[in-house]
Amino acid sequence: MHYLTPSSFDEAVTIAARAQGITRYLAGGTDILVQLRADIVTPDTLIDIKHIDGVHDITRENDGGWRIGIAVSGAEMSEHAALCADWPGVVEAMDLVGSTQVQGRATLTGNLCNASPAADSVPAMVAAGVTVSITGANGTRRIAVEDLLTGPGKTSLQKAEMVTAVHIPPRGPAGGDAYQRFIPRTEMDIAVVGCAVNLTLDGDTIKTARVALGAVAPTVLLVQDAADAIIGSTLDDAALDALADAASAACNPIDDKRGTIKFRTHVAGVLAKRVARIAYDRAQAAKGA
Amino acid sequence: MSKIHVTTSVNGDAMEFLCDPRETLLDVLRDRLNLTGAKEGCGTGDCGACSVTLDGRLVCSCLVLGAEAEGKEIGTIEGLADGEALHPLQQKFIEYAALQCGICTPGILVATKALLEKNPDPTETEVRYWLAGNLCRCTGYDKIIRAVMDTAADMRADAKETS
Amino acid sequence: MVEVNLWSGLRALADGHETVEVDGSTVGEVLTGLAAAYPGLKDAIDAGVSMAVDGRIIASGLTEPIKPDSEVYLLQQLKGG
Amino acid sequence: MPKDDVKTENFRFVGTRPNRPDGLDKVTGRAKFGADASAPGMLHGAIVRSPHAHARIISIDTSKAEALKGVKAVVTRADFATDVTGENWNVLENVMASDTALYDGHAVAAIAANSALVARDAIKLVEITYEVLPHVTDVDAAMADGAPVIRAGTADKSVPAGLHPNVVRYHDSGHGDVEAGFAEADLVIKDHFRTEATHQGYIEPHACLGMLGGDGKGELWCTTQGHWNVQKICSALLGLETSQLRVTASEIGGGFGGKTTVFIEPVALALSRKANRPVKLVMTRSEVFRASGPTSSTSMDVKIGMKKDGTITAAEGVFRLQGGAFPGAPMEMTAMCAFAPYALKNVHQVGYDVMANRPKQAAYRAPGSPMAAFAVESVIDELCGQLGLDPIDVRLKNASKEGTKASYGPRFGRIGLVETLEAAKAHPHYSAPLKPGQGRGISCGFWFNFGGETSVSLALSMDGSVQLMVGTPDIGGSRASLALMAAEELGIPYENIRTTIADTASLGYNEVSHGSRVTYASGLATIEAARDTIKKLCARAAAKWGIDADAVSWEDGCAVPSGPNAGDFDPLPIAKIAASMGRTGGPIVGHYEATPEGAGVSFATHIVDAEVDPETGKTGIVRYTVVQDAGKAVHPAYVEGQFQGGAAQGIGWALNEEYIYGADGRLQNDVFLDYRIPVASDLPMIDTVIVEVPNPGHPYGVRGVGETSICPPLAAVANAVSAAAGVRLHELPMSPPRILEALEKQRDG
Repeated sequence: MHYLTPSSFDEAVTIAARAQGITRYLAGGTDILVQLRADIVTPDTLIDIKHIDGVHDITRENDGGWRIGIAVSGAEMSEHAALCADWPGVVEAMDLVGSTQVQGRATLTGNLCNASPAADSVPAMVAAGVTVSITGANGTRRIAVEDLLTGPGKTSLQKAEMVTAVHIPPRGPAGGDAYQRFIPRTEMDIAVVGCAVNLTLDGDTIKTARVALGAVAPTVLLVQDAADAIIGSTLDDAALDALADAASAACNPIDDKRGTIKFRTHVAGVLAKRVARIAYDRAQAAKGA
Repeated sequence: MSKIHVTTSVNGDAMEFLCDPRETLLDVLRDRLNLTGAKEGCGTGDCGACSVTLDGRLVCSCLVLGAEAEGKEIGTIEGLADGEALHPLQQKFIEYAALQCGICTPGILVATKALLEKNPDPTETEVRYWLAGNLCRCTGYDKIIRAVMDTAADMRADAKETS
Repeated sequence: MVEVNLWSGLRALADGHETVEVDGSTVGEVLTGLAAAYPGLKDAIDAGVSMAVDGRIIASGLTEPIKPDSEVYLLQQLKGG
Repeated sequence: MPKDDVKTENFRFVGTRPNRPDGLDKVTGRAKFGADASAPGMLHGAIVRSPHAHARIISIDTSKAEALKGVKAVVTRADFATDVTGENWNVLENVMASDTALYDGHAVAAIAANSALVARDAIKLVEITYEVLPHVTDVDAAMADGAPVIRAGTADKSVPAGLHPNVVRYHDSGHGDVEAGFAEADLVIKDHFRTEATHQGYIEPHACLGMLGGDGKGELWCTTQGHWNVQKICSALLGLETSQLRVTASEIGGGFGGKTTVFIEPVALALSRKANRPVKLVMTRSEVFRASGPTSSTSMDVKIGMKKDGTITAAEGVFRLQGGAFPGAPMEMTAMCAFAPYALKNVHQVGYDVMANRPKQAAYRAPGSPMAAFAVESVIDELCGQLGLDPIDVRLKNASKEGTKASYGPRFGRIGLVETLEAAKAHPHYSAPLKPGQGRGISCGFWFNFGGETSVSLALSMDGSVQLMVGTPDIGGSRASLALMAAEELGIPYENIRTTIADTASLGYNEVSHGSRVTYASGLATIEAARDTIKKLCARAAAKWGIDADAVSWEDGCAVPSGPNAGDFDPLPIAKIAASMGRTGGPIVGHYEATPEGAGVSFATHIVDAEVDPETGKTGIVRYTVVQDAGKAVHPAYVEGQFQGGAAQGIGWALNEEYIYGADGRLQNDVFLDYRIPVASDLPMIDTVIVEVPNPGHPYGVRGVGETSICPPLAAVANAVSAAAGVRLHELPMSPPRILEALEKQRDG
């Protein structure tokens, strides 16, 4: 395994373009090193991106949104007050990934590109409308997070392409987002079900909404029916029940060592209601502030 | 496979070593730098027995490559005490029987030292969630949590006195 | 004579008796007496048995005294975790 | 030991809470565990393991592996002794397969190389041709007609005719007439229960460093609960004379019964002999789960009859345990512990030891007993609920006492079950108000205790300080409690005594640290060794004073003239006698070797409050109280530690821990990510109450406490979940999907 430390995105992409066999980019390493040790994936070329300028920075973009460097750890996000104020759902989703120790290393980009259907940060990013900058042999492009994921462990990145930044849109007024997951313990488990809701209010009525589900399909799902169930409502019980039904209906889960199809389908609806309430309350608070 | 030359600092001492690209920081600490205080309980970042600090940040040394230690400042259990003077957490863990077999103790001490530096007055819940990645199978955690909370109180009292 | 209660697995080896009368004043003597009276028991005894004498469990000792009126039970060997 | 010899009060040191002697090393990272040792010229070992649930080994081709630069030795079954029989054969067959790989992870070959990475790469180059065979992993399926036969002809004479060859041992005991008893009952409940296999979960994987020469002499450093046992088995498996192999026990990073046997130690020694260099072998966590010794999975039926007033009229249990691809599932312990807490006129229990394609079970803290308690205490709780009776009162009404004829035969001696029940009833927890959605459950638990071979030596240093050498690895803080007992006898401060775990070349034979025996047996031997030392000290004083040795007594660390010579001389402190011992007859060493036979059983009652989220089936533990009889708590902090640790393991077993096998018979959760032991944020503080009903079989009344604490939690949590959610779960773990399903079934009628 060749370990390389490029000092620019161009250098990184050039290395990747030339590399033979399996190539992996190393940010936090909390997935890659587990797969290496368990002989699941032993990269031939490992490109450590942590020496590239700007990868450790959280910066406010001029449209009011946020640019998250690809080596920013979950711990650094949780300690960034202004980011937490704008997007508590995205930050709490990333914060749930692994232990305190894992939080010291794991990154949004790593969690995203590992492309686990149960990744915690991804539903929250999808709900928030996050986009990512990608650079490769033939130039750079920017796509929505949900368009990056194509299946378990698979992304739409072409050979030698890499994500260079994560962009969270501006929060905008009267907005709130939230994420919860179901795990049998209180920590340290992989999500059996994950649900994120991001919404904005017009008075007490929900104006816009995005609902995303994790661990209930080969990729994270953006569930339009679920959003429609609450748009235009004041999140009354009828709207919540419709939300739950829509969330469960969108599920296409599997039976595995962590949960059954029936369980995941039911709990997706339960979480959707709980998370929507939290997002709604946060939006109300933001409206008031 | 040619080895990588790494220059780093462990507990304030400059150190150099050669390691295979696949060797983790934990392998290096234990097999090359003879610091066997960090323990391997799982090798997959699930048990926390290998906890160290990397530039002050609490991490699992089994989830960091030796090569990634280049130019970093690493803190291990061996660096907690100041000569003979134990860190207050080390002293309290002995007094409170907050350990039995002791395999998880180095990781928990490194983790709780990092906690108290960040949050000198944690609640029980905050201590428990901070330590969720440090598995202990002997104690049921009770005496560990009490030792951490009481050490925090002592350190706050001392800080008030000296300030 | 000492009355020894056998557990079911051994009864099949002692012509189906639940209890067996044996001569002996120590655990060891009683065990050798049992094996002599019912050779089928020898393998089980050699593989290791415990004995309860008047409520006290003798895991493996042979020298413990046994009174003629003692309540004696043969038990499968005690191990632990 | 007659009762009046038992000291029960005015202790000076016993009962205090000094710091443990190994504390400083453990908090500074200096303590040396199994994987912390290394040696000049050391190689690293790695083991090739079968990926199949059941497969015949057709051929093993190691040529590619041996060609890899840095590989120094390869071993297969051919490198071990062939004249091995009985349980040693089972152990050897498990340490390395002969012609059949019996479970996923079964060792087939091993390699030593000059680095861990090279060894790990090399095992991937070993080409093994398998013929995959049908497999079975479930205990009921393994007993059913047509199930694949693991190894024909293994059943012993106890097994009735007509049962499947996988049933290899049988137990049947009890007394009275259960059918008559059931007829008398106002209510009879019969339920079926299942528990999945769980692992001890010690955080330190198995690790050793072995050196074996062609001259048959060997050194072995390993993490173990019993190094004499390791010496005995390794010698048999490698064709050595036992005394030629010296085994040293490292600090042990948790064992709980799982380190009472051998898995990798013989392999390291075999590789070392072949390479003529030391070999270090350390299991990965995945190997620990796949190929060490989890406890049995069970399928149980329990039937209990009860009168309206709570009297149990009859109790019957059938306990089927699978112990992996070898005989040895602790089914007789399950059967004997099931109804032990209750004085019953009519009781009958049956046990089956069943083989399946799983790793060879090893003891896990009171092996067999927690499963029995889960089944029995759940049925009793159900009876109490339906008859509207208080669960503690019903248990008090039926509780075993001194003289009770135990369900497994003999009469109980002095026991403390009633005292634990009364203490639990009086505890504020039992009457504290509950919030909506919360439920309270209680359960009793029982485990034996036993002596086992024990050797202790106690040597004086010239300054009068004392070296206490024992042979029982310290798995629960025993170095402190043994030093306390020595201090109590010698009348010198605890700090003047250093307890060391001697290696197999430095002390007489010692049984493994298991069966909660250490504080009892090594404690008794320490007291006797100290008394032996005191006799020798008094003789030296007598000679110095020219008086009869019988006229010298020992008080507060000094020889004192007594009887006719009382007051004739000033007390002679131990340091003075020790300083001149070289010139008054030689070094002074006290020792004691025995197999103590007076162990006393330990009962417990646990109270737990749980809350269940009805929408997701998730259970939270809100409050937990352990009440257990310790006979005499020598070091209360470590007794509390055993109570809390056992409760935490029991909670994990009840809610989340299980071995998950796929249809292919392969283990699916061989990492801590999916083998879910409790984390710090899962648990509340665990309150403890130490009851002390002295055990007449120990000079200070000590009972072994290490294991009973894991017996009640499975049932106590199940009863609390039942009270909180209103549904009775009969299968462990009570995972959220299972609780949700039970709630739905109940709602839909």
